[in-house]
Amino acid sequence: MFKKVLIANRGEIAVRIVRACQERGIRTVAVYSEVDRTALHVRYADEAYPIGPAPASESYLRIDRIIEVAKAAGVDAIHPGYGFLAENPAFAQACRDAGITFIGPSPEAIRAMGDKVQARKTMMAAGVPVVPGTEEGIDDEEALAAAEALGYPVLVKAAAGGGGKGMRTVYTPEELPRALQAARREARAAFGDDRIYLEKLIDPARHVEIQILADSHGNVIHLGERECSIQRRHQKLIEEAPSTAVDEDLRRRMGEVAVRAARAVGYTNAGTVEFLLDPEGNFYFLEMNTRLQVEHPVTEMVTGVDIVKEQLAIAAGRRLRWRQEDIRWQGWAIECRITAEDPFNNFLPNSGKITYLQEPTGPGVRVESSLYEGMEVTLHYDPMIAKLIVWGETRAEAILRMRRALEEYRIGGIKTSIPFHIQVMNSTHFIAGRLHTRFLDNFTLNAADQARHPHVAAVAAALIARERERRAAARLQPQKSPQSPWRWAARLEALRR
Amino acid sequence: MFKKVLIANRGEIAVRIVRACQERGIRTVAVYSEVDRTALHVRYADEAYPIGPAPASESYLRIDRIIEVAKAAGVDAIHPGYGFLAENPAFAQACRDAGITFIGPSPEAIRAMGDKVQARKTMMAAGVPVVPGTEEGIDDEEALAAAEALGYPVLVKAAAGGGGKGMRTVYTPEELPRALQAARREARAAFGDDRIYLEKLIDPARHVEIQILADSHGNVIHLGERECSIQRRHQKLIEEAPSTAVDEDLRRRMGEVAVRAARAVGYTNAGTVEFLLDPEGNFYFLEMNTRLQVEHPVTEMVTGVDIVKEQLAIAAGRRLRWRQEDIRWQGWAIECRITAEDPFNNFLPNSGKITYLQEPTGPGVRVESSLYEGMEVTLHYDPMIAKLIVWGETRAEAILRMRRALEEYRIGGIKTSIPFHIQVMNSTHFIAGRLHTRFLDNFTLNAADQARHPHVAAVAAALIARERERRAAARLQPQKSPQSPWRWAARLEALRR
Amino acid sequence: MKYYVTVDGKEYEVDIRDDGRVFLGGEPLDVDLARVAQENLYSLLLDHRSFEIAVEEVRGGYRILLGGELYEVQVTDERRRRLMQGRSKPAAPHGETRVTAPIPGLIVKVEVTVGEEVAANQPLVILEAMKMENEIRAPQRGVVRAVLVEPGQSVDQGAILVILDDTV
Amino acid sequence: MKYYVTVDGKEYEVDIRDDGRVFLGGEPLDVDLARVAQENLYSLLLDHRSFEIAVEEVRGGYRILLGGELYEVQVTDERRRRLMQGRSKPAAPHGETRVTAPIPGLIVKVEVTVGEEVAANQPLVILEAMKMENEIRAPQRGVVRAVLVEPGQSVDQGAILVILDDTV
Repeated sequence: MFKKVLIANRGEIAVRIVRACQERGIRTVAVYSEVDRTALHVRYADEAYPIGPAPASESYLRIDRIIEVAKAAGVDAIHPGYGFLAENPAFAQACRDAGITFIGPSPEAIRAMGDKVQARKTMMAAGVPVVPGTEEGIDDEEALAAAEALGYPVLVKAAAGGGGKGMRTVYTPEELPRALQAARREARAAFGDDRIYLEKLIDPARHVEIQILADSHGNVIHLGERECSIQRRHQKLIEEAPSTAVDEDLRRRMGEVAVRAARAVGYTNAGTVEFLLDPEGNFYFLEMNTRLQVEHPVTEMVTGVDIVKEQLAIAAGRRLRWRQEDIRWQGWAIECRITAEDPFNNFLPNSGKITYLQEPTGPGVRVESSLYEGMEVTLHYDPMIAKLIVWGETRAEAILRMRRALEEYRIGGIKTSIPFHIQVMNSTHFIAGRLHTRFLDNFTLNAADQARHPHVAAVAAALIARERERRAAARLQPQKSPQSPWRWAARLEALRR
Repeated sequence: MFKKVLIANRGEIAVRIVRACQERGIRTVAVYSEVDRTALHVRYADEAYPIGPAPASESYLRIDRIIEVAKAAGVDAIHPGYGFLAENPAFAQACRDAGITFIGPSPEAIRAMGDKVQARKTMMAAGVPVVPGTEEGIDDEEALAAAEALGYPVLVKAAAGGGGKGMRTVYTPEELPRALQAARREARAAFGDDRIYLEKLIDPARHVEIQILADSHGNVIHLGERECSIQRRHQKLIEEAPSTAVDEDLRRRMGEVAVRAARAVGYTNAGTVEFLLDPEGNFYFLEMNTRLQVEHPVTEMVTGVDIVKEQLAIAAGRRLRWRQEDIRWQGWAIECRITAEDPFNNFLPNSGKITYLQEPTGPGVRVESSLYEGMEVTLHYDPMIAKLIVWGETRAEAILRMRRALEEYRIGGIKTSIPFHIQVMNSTHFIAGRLHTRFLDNFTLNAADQARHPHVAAVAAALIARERERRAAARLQPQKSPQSPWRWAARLEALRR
Repeated sequence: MKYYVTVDGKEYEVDIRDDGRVFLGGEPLDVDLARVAQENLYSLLLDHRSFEIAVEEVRGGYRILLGGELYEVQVTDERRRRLMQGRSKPAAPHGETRVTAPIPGLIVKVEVTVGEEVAANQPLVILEAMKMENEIRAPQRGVVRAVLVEPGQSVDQGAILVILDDTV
Repeated sequence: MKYYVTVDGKEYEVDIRDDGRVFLGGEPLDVDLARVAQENLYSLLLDHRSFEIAVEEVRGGYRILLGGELYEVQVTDERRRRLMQGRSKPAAPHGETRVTAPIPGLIVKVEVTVGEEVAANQPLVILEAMKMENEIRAPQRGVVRAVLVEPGQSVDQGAILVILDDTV
């Protein structure tokens, strides 16, 4: 096993990987940008090295600096986390060239799945069902014709895309030119590659993905599905495992196809095969994420498998410890992504200082977070600041537990997506498990629902104003009793009852 | 199901019960002593009522006040937690008289198991093996003779006892008079009853207990064993499930005996039958705890059963949802009790303000705590301030995870038992699972081992002293750059490498 | 002392008497406010209902976090209100709508020109932030009076992007 | 400036130069200390090894929480040390051992009387705290010079219980 691992990432996932390494007795090396000097991943790692200024392009995306630190610190392996360099074949290659193990698939496998159109072709050849669509790099005229042939609605997607960037849904021919333009612009900015392609929009559809583990000895298994249909602008917000739409038979069939997809590109390590699932139970390959996913904990909670530790074992050349038939699923897990976004203002990201923090805990609750009191949330990085995951014996228990944990999660100083999640957990459609990728289109956040206690806020504000006036006065003229008189009134009241 | 439940307790267990109620949609009522006004259980509950001054005898033990609050708040049921009134039959009776459900067994069952000597007799009649011993209430002369007959070493125990109070181990006839005296004094102070009895000391022995669930329809099942051998002065410090000494056959046999013990007193709700287990696999009934145990979470983690929620369901008259054969055990769980005691100074309890708090989380980690930053830890109540529980696929993974979580647990302002737990997790005997109730007699805490980083502390102290001098100077004479020069030296150093 | 508290546009009268009694809109309340350790955290028992309150002082009031919900609250008291009475509100610039950047970001595209008539909800500017494009739309119909940004320009939160004349 | 730091009885010399370089016992170190949000929490990178440090100021130094371990640390610097040199330590009361209460509690029993000779580890007083009895034992052999408590009496932490004469 490795002696020392560098984590080329930040935030909750860097903390997650540090923990997994510590639990296997592996020393950890953190890297950090200037604004992350006191971040949790720096404080929890055994060693830490600066790699540049705040913008990711000058720090977390700098392959040269990270490799330099890896060499200086003498690490055996690098874990890329998700995002940043995780799906960059050049980074995997640079690790290989430096004689350092990249904890993930080979550069070839990343490349084969990274080009979405190429991946579609490989999958079709391997007998994996794909969504009908076009070649990559088509021009506007070709796109118009292709959309007509596929039938509206269609999806415009970036060939180099991922994470919803450069993606647009188009319902009529009139909207298409504008969408193409925007998609190209975003794709160029995000990936330096503005090639796009079209796909038929499967609608209604669920986003269901299969977690894969593949060792370097030819063994590939799957850990079942995750349901990730609750999305906003193609960004997942809530995930669960298992899916209310998947029974044992469908799980087996989707799992087999996912294993076939992984084998088709000689995949090793952990990966995820994403599918669209239509109401008839047909499923179509979307793409393969050649890395750890944000939502991996829900699979861990229902299978008992620690995916990050398995990544380490696989990268170190170990054989998988399970055959497919050893994998069992127990209970239900749900994850809510807590973001620094204002759900009542169009999910606008916001920044600021965490002035107060109390994170939920207790039975069945897992928090993956890098928050701390006094932390500055900046706009330099992804607005996801924490993940809240719960396990329940049944889906109903998991939902109730998630509600409880969300209410307990107190983050002061910035607006977060917590009120949004509370309302989803209370919505009848969610509770009934009737999910599809446009779930949020039909879901209206209710600001009035949200404000359940305005009169309490009013009373509290008046009392606090009064208390602060008194304290200010007391500083000038010290009083004998620090106890406010209305506290005593309350006591008397209680005794009288 | 109940609409509203009062929790007649404080600390982590009150928070635990509040959470379970919230997850079942039950409103919660907290009670608090004067020093607990801002405690977590008060802040997390839906309602809260004061019941008196800090000493438990004037608040948490005041049956009259608690029943009064229960009536005023209109609750259906009362959960007693553990300790305080949990095993007081008068309290269970008072609830019954007030028409409020007591979430626990009947006063009769509590009474039957509460008198330890009476319980021994009942168990013997039911065919449950017990440790050889004497009648209760013997005088010193009888005790001397009985000890001779049983053979030294013997245990002096309080008839009304529990939690190690009034208990003494005696190895020679010379020690006996002093031990009898001390045990009587403690028993009188703690229970108002100074009757004692003797038992043969089974040594070496493990403390292994079986968790029971019994509904009001005659169904009784067990959830397997907990190993609780790591004790100091008969106080459990570390518990785990399963036990390294129990195989499937022994679990079945101990479980059957425990179920028989519960049936013998018409037991309902959750309870625990404690046994001593000798190296040959013989086991002896010790006592039955007619309440929720501190260490219940380890059983929850390996069975997936939420014991507190089952207590609510059983008390509401529901049938058990499982038969014995439905209960499955998965993985391994360990609990460390975090106490406000100084392990390097004879575990002396200490009080103070929590100046800094960061609790561990992440995969497989559960914290049951009522700590918050700024909290005053007083000497009024039990020194246990939190419980840290981990789950692992194997015992080895659980130990490694516990080490990681203990290192992550940062409590500033008071001395805690965390360094003790870290050393136990690193001890070869613990890792090998070679446990017995005198484990700690042969375990020496190593203060030198503990201080792994004195030079780091030295450098940190000098830098902090310097930083504070500078800040003090800067307040008088504002400077341009807030950055300390040695920070930059470090940067340059890093770039040069 | 009477306090006038505005929450989400609704005003509440909270009367805190010197003898410690508290009235909300004239109704007596049983209240117990206790500060929890830090400066900005309180536990409130209101008729024995328990609320945890994290508070931030902001201009003219507080931002209150309560049961996972965030309230913007303005507080004034009877003294200050009397002082304010008689004064008139400052006149808002009539007929002018300033469209501002809701987050800091990079202007990717300007979709309108001065003098152009725009409908409500029509895209005015595309602002890139957090690697996503955000369309900044017209809050109401009007005529573009001024465009204050150009593509490639970085803007701070609150920067004025476009001014609309909505009287035309 | 040179700092002299005592940790668990061992002294370390930490030299912090004005140019920012730091030496421990003459050896150069690569250090980066950063304050984390609150007053009393720091992140220290020492030759790139990462340590989180929670600190409390106490008389003459700090109490430092580091990797789950608590260190009592005294700090002085060369200036102060020069000032102190030449002064002699205050003489400790010779031959007298004061046995104090390690925690607040209730005296249950006094096991010795004045003039009695006691062996090291012999129980002197039984102190009840947290509902448990604690035997307070003689730290060394000696003769009981004074007993300052009696059964039933409550004592604070640090209260003197018994004074031993260990010269006899």
